[in-house]
Amino acid sequence: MMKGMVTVMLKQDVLDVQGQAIQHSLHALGFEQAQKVRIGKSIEVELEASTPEEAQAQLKAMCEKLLVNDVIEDYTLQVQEA
Amino acid sequence: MMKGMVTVMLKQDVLDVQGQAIQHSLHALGFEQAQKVRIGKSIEVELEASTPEEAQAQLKAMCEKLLVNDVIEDYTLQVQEA
Amino acid sequence: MARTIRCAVLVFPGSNCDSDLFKAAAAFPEFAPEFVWHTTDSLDGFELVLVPGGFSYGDYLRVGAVAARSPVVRALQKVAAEGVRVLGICNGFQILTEAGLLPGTLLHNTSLKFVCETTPLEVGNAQTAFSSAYTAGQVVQVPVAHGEGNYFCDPQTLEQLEANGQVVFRYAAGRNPNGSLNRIAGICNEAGNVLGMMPHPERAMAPWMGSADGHALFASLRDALLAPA
Amino acid sequence: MSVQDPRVTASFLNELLFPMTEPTPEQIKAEQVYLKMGLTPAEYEDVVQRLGRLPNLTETGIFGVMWSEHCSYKNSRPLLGRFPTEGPHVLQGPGEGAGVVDIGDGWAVVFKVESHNHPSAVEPHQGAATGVGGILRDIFSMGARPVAILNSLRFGPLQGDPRSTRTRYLLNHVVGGIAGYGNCIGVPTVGGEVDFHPSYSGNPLVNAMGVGLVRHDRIQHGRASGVGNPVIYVGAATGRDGIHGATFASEELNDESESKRPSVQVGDPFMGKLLLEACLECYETGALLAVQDMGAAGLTCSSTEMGYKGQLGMELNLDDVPQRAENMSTYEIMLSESQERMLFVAHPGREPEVFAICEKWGVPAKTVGHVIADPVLRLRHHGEAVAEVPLEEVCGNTPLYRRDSRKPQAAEERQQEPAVQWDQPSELRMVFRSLLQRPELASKAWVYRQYDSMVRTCTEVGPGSDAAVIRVEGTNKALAMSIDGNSRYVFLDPLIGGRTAVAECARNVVCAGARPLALTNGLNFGSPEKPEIFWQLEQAVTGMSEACAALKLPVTGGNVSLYNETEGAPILPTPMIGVVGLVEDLSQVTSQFFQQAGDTLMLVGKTHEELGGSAYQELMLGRLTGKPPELDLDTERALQEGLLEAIQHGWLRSAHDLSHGGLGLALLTCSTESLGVNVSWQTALRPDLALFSETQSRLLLSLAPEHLHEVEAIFRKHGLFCEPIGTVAEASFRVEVRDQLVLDESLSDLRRLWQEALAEQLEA
Ligand SMILES: Nc1ncnc2c1ncn2[C@@H]1O[C@H](COP(=O)(O)OP(=O)(O)O)[C@@H](O)[C@H]1O
Ligand SMILES: [Mg+2]
Repeated sequence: MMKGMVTVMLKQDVLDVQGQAIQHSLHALGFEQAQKVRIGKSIEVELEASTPEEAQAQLKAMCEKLLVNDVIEDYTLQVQEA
Repeated sequence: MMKGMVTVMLKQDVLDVQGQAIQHSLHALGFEQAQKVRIGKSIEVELEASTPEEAQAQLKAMCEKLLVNDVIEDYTLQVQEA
Repeated sequence: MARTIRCAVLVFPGSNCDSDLFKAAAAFPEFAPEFVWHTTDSLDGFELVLVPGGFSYGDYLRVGAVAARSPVVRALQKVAAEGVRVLGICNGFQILTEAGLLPGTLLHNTSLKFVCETTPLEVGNAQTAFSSAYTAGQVVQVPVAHGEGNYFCDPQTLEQLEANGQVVFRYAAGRNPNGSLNRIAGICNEAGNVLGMMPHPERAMAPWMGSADGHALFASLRDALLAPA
Repeated sequence: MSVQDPRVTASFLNELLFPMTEPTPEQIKAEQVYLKMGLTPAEYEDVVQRLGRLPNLTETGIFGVMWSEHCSYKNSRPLLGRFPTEGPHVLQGPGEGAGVVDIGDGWAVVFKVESHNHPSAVEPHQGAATGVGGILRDIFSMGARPVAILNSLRFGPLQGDPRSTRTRYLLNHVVGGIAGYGNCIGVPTVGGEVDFHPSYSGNPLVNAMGVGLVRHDRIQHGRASGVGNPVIYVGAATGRDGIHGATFASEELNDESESKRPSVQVGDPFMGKLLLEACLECYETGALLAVQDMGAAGLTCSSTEMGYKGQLGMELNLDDVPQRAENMSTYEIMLSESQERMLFVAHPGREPEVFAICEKWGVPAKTVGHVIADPVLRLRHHGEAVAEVPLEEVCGNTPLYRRDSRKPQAAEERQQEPAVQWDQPSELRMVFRSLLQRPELASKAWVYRQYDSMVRTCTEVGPGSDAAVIRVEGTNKALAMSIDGNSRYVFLDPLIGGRTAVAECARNVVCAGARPLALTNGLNFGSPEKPEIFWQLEQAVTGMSEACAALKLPVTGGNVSLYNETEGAPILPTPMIGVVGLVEDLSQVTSQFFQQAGDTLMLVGKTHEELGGSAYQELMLGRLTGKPPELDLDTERALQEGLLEAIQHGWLRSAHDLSHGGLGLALLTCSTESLGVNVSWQTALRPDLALFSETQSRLLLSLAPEHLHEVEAIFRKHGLFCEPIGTVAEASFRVEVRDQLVLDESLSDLRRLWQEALAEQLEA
């Protein structure tokens, strides 16, 4: 069994409304040091795969088919044995 | 400048409605090997801090005050130099 | 009586404006609406496809994302390419963008809150199959009800949309409920056969609803579909 | 739906922190484990007596939750018996998921109020969302399609209280939770109320009301029938929601144990929508004999009540229950409060029809047991018999407490104190401006804009008017509905306050052009073990009952939430009243909003100096004293009859009942962007007191001038005083009282202040 973690973030030039709002609230709470906040998704998938490479390939396919909208989002992948 | 990444996931026993639904969709799309899917948030924060330890401490405070709803969520932190 | 127009009202698990859209179409004797379930894999024979609002598949992951990958949307992509008229409202609009039938995407409202209220819209282009019964610049009252209606696209796309007259509806100045670029409320594709809009014309069909201004949209479609080719 | 009494709840079994292995029956007794399950030592002894043996953990849990106030009404039952429950249109009174009332044409309306106070205090978004999900399941468990949601909310002050930061968070997330669930499931949220008072600071109230429509021949019941018939579980898999997993080590709840808190129940509106559609489709087949939702106490409550109501029993095999979490114990499966679940009893052999429909909608469904002749609930798990309880003892012959009731000295003293202890302020306009920005009086648009109030396209009058109006498709009729309850009056005099709450809510519904049909209510009070609180409850219920009898309003359902206290300090006694009425002809639908400049403004009812519990008093004194406004039930009935008559003649353009804030506020809230008022009112009262008096049984009407005499004649015939006080005027807001110009304002300025006040105080 493998465990994959997909981190999906909005592309740099896409307005991140949630991130902005959180940054605002952080400042209001006195966390002035928070310079830039961006909010994305973490998607954890447990996979049946025999090798990390296989899991990686499967995950990539899932991202392309469903998990990520490449018009507005970028993603990174991590796989580990579970 | 430091970059912190907070990963927020629902606690184990809390129903993850999104994860469940997405697992279903993955199966429908032919990804039968996806065993368990959980969806959380990734929050990236750029911070003014001189050491990773300082950044870590600040982030932790932000999580406790705002970023995480500890009634239903757990989180992990990572800090790196940006 | 004139011939009737076969139109499909798509139903996804979680659609909740399907009946409303059906009723709006059925208010015209010329439309013969039928519900079409998400697992159906052909839309051949329909002249108009209506994609309703709601929360298809819970709108989990991204709004409209899962619906856009369903069998019926694959069929929709096929008939849309053949020129069949497609109207997506609210979640329907979100599905059309996820399916690549319309450019751009719909982000969270800048308020980060759901907003439901009757909103003034300007008709940006009254020469489409969806808007010919309006006049350009006319202000009409149509309700919005969404949490993610903030239209976003890259600058080139935006330029093209504007240059081609693809912005069919725009929120009136000062009344942008969600932060959409250029106050965009509804756009069509380049070919002009696919329209997506966040406001709900099916909720503005009679004075008792608060507005009857949505009626003209369906009347436009009827006229376009019955016009001699 | 969830259990409310914070000491006696399934949710509170959260606090139940067992060691790794289950305690034995002997340990349960010796270590008083039952205390954590809500049973008192006396109740536990009673259980032992009735069983003739020591109960095991699961059995103790079943008794604990079924003998809670929420399920057994052990404290309130003697009082609830006072409510009139019968009427010519009532098809189903209290006792099932929700009441059912005939509206003609083969249709019936189903409605009920439910509270979710405690879960909302812990996790406001999920607490409120699951409250909405729960009340909707109550509605569709009766066979009805839900057509509307209303909500009634109470919070502490948004500013200036030590808990204000938390309160703003709560309000934001409660509203977000209601919106998140209602909008997604596709049922419009059409009305409600939000009120603020320091007593709710640590104990917010979140009550939701559901309304549905059903054809007579599709009404469902929760009565099991037919020995051997299959019991089918339908809906989301069972997890440890609302229970503390037995895997946690024994430990008290404190800050350090935060991460080990119980798993909060999470609502899944998407599954809720699928479950709703699947259930409605199953009802169409006629394959079902009984239906009950799994709300508070989940599988325990639904299975025992269905069996008991059918005078039969049930055997369940828990291995067949769909489960989300691993290694769930019998206790956990039985007490889980996982959401979006229903229990059916089907005709034998017709299970495949049910399964096919559920599969189409993607809803799990499985046979988990069968109906048995023995009047018991029998449980099997891992192939063994693990629990058996007699249903008569669990559901029928439950404990009953007759609590002491005593009027507290403080209440007496408060009533003796004069209500008005200030002179007329020199600038009434400043007073008016302050009043209309108080959160309890400010526009609630910030709240209801977040609710989809239009989905289903049947909403003729949405939030913002006295009552919402929903069309009944396929007929020429509509339903008017309102939820209301002024707890300040109840606090000052619970008898009068109880009466007034019923009268006002019914009046709201009549203002929309409807004849009130029936009533539901949520009783939110402090601890009934305190005589002064029980006195409030008893008096309020008495007052409500009197009003129901006088207005011919049967009570078809409701909810009781007790122990609403923070550190011993109770909330204001808060009965929330829900009334549904029938508009016989769509042409009679009326709202509170002015329609045309030049129309005559008419004030119906005499105004007295009645400022006890008023918004004006609270502004000036900062507390509540004196007697609340009187309520004469004969006058009230006459008023409502006269109003309905005038509306049915088609003579009124708008109608609004005068409530919190008196005439002054009513003039503003009936105004529109372009239409204000020009008032000149002759009264013997001091102008400020006249303008803000909260005398009951009054209306503000607008009508075309040519109908003035006809309308006056109607109200005179009913023995009521009425007087023209001015006209609807374009863009202005001008008020003279006793020839003294007290307000001369820009309408748009006033409306802006009123509309933005809530957002400003929330987002500050
Ligand atoms: N929580 C809420 N949800 C929906 N509508 C609300 C809510 N609170 C208030 N409203 C709407 O705002 C209007 C004014 O409410 P309220 O101040 O209680 O008026 P009144 O005193 O006239 O009964 C009503 O139409 C009511 O339905
Ligand atoms: Mg009212």
